[in-house]
Amino acid sequence: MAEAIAFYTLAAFILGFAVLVVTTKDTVHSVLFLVLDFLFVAALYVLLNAPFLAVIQVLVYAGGIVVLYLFVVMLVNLKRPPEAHQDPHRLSKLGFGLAGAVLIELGAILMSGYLKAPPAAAATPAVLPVVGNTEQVGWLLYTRYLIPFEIASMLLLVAMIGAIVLAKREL
Amino acid sequence: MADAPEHAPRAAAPSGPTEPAPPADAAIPAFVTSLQDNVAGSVAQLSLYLGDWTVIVPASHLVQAAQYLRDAADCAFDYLSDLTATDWPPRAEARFDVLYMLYSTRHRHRVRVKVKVAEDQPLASVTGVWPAANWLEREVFDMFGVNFTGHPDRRRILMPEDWQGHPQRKDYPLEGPGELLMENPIDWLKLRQSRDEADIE
Amino acid sequence: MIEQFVIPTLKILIVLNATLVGVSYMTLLERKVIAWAQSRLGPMRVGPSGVLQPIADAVKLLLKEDITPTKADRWVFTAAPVISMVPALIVYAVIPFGPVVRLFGRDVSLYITDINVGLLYIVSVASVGVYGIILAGYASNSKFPLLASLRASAQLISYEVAVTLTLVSVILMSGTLSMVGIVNAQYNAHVWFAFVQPVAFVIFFIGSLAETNRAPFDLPEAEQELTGGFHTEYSGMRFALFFLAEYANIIVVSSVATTLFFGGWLRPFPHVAALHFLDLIPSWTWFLLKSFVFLYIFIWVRATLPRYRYDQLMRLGWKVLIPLAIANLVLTGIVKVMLL
Amino acid sequence: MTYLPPETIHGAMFDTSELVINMGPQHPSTHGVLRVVLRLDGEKVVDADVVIGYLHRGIEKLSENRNWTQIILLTDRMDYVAAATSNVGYCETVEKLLQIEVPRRAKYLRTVLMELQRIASHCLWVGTHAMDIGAMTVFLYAFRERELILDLFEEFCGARLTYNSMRIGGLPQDIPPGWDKKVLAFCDVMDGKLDEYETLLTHNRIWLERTKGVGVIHGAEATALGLCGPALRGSGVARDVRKDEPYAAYDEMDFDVPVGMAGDTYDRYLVRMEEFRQSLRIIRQATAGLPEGPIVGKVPRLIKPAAGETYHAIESPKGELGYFIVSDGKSTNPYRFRVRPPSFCNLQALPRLVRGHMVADVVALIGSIDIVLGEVDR
Repeated sequence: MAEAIAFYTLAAFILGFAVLVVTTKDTVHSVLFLVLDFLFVAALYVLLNAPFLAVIQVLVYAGGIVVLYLFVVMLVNLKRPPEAHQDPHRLSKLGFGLAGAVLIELGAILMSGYLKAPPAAAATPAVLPVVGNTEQVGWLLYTRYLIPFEIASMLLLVAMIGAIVLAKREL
Repeated sequence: MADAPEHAPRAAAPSGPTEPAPPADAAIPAFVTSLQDNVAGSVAQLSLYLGDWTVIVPASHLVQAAQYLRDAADCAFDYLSDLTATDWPPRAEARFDVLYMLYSTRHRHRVRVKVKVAEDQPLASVTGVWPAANWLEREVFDMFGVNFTGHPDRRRILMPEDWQGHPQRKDYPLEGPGELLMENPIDWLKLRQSRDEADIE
Repeated sequence: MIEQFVIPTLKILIVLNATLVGVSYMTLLERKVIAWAQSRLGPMRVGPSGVLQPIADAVKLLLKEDITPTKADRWVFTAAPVISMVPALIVYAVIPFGPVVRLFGRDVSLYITDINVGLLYIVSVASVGVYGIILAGYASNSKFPLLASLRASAQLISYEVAVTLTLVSVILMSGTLSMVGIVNAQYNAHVWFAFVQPVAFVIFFIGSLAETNRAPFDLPEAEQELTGGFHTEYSGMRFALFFLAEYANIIVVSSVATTLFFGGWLRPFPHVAALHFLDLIPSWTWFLLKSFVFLYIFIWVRATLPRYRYDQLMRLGWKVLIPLAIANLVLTGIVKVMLL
Repeated sequence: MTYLPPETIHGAMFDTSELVINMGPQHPSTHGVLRVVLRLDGEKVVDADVVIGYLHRGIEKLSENRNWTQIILLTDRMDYVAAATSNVGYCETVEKLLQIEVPRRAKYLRTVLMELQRIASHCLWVGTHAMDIGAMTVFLYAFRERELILDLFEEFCGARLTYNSMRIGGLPQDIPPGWDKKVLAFCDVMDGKLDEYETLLTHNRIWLERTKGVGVIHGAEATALGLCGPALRGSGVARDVRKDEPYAAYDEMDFDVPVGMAGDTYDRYLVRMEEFRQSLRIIRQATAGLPEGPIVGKVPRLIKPAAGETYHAIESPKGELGYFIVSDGKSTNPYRFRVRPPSFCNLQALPRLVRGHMVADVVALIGSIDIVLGEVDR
């Protein structure tokens, strides 16, 4: 019972802040709401008995990535000349299309999850050779999800080099 | 300072500095003779007082003479110690003496170059010869209103940008722009504001 | 009931109050130590030898006018000091001041909680504290604070990388992320980690100087360059919050350094029987003593060294400390695998 | 989609605007009311404009309306951290105009006082310069020693900052008994303290990084820009008025003129640190060889120099301090009184020095050229 109350309160906050992120006019405020959103998501992880994920969520997203966002938002001059946004709705069709696609995709996943019996054995190995949240995450990352993990890290490396090449005017 | 209160002219203001010619037996230094020989007409007068040599150069020859004094091997005046002016109001045809104190870090000798200019007469800037002249000429412009031409950045330096008049002139009152400022600053500000508004209109 | 609610609440209250008092007295300590280093006396007027000075300061700051610049971003401007103060305080939840002791017939642990990701918790909470500085600079709508907050964010993010990498080396040594676990690991290893991880310790120390904006890395608040840094526009209690947050952070990093590298509450040579008489001193005293040494060094460094320039700071961080930390980490990993 | 050359893309994506910040006139490290308008690209200084005049009191104009003795008091207010030096410069110029001889004892004492003043001024410089770069302890150490000098001055003339300690033709009064012993004792103290400063700075890695290669200016350019004093000598130009055009008793003293090589902030620092030692050397010589005799020359009751003009320069702690004075021979005040302020001429080089450096270097460079705004603005 207590858990349910906590979950729904957190969920309400998460959704509320998410709405504020996209509706706030001031970009810096918007980024701040995003940070709050991340913090509440982290709280949700705690509720799920995954403290490691919660901490990483705060460390990486709230403490790392969004700081850089904020940095960029503060530095870039957001007061564009008026001709830059003559038609504020010019991309709205595309936006609605993409949102619809995501919605359908989510629905499909949820439906399939509900329709099929949960593949209990496949989702998590019945017994992991380690105990503890941190250890389990580590174990799974380096065994089952090794290839996606490495691909993700390669992707990040490529992105980093790309960013350096773009930002550095003369190498 | 057009609208400053009329200041009584100093009793018997001197019409110019004494510029005693060097005594006949004084050995004229090499840089003076060299300047005389190489830049024709650059030495209008020569003076020696208390061991300071002063060369009076016509305004038209100033930059040429300055260039020569800096570059010639026997002059090598590479250091402009000071640049200032003196105001002699009775001398209407050439009110200001502009003085250049030169020093040579190589030969360790000094000379003073003097140029006489009238109030609105343009005087070529020597910033091209000695960059050090930049601020010094700005100060002379600020304080005396000497009309330097070819200066890269001719603004007032010590006084505010919108200041009227040139404080170091002899006819500029010591108290500043009138007693109103001292006694009643607010009225003075109002007066100034109304004057500014009149200017805008 | 008592175990679940009363004791933790009591502990939180004690730690919170002790921290706030400690932080305010840290300011006095700093003023006194620097004064002595500079052949002065420091505060002498309020109370005997100035011991009541922090209280006088607090009263003064509370009574001061709280100014918000006209064109400031009002909400963010108000929130920024809070954002920097709160993380500095909640970090104390996982700092172990001592082991489990018997107190009034009960087993009481001398820490608020021991979560198994304690170290990561500290790092992540500290990383949120950066917002306080960035937002303060942004919300002031003034050029010097903005410049300072840009410096600060770049500096804190850069040095966080180096510091976190050294922490990983320690985790490799201890095999746990729990703060209590790390102390116990040092007990079992018969050695403080500072002696097996000297490189990590040095990098950690330099990094913490930078992360707490202390000399010689105090560029975000370099008053000679940026007037007051990110808190130029702040006054009264809001300014005091920044000030307190900075000192709270110094105490946190001192405690963390003690826990990770100097055996936390352990007395020197816990296995040497001849030194058993040292057990008479309570364990938390050892912890405080060790932390105090760090605090002193922080102040000492400030009194001695000039300040780095921005580009030099970045160069030191990215070209020296981070590669060193990575090399140290890899080396630690290799040694660990070889030995096992 | 049309092809855009890479420069255009960069321009569009990373278009950064320059930040204009106003350093001063209220800023902790502009040493007074200096205002520097900086155009910044990130932390890099693109251009700087120096705005002065906030402390302009019209000392030149005032002096043209005061009698010759009253002006000494005004010269105190120019370089107020080395007031005695300004006094001597003025008095010597008037003595030159009056063509009077100053007794040797007065000359020696002037030398001692001026060198003490140089040490006091350099103490203030090393303290504030180090403070600007973040080393706060040096500041208090240097002020501690400056205090000793102020005590010596207080004993000599009763004032601690604006001394009014010279008279035309000599000194207002002889030194109190035992004062010379105290000066020598101070020299011994100062020797050890200098090592203390140097321990904190000279070989400090951070200090070296902050000062080496910052604000490099080579000899020829420095000369052309009119830099003077230690700022010029740091660029390797051995120009010291004390050696080149000796005044007071400097022609009888044995001392060296330290010069730098690189012309950067560090060399200017080293030059001044060595000047401390040379000053101590001069003080020891002058105090030990202090001749007996009168302290004032034959000065007329009414000071009224013959008509004429002259320029006389001395080496103040900041550089060449020159006085150009015109007397009309009739009135009891100078017709024209002009000071060649070394700080003014040194400050002129600041925009040139800071261009291309970081914001943090601006304060280092302001400290490195050692200005006093009282003298810049007059």
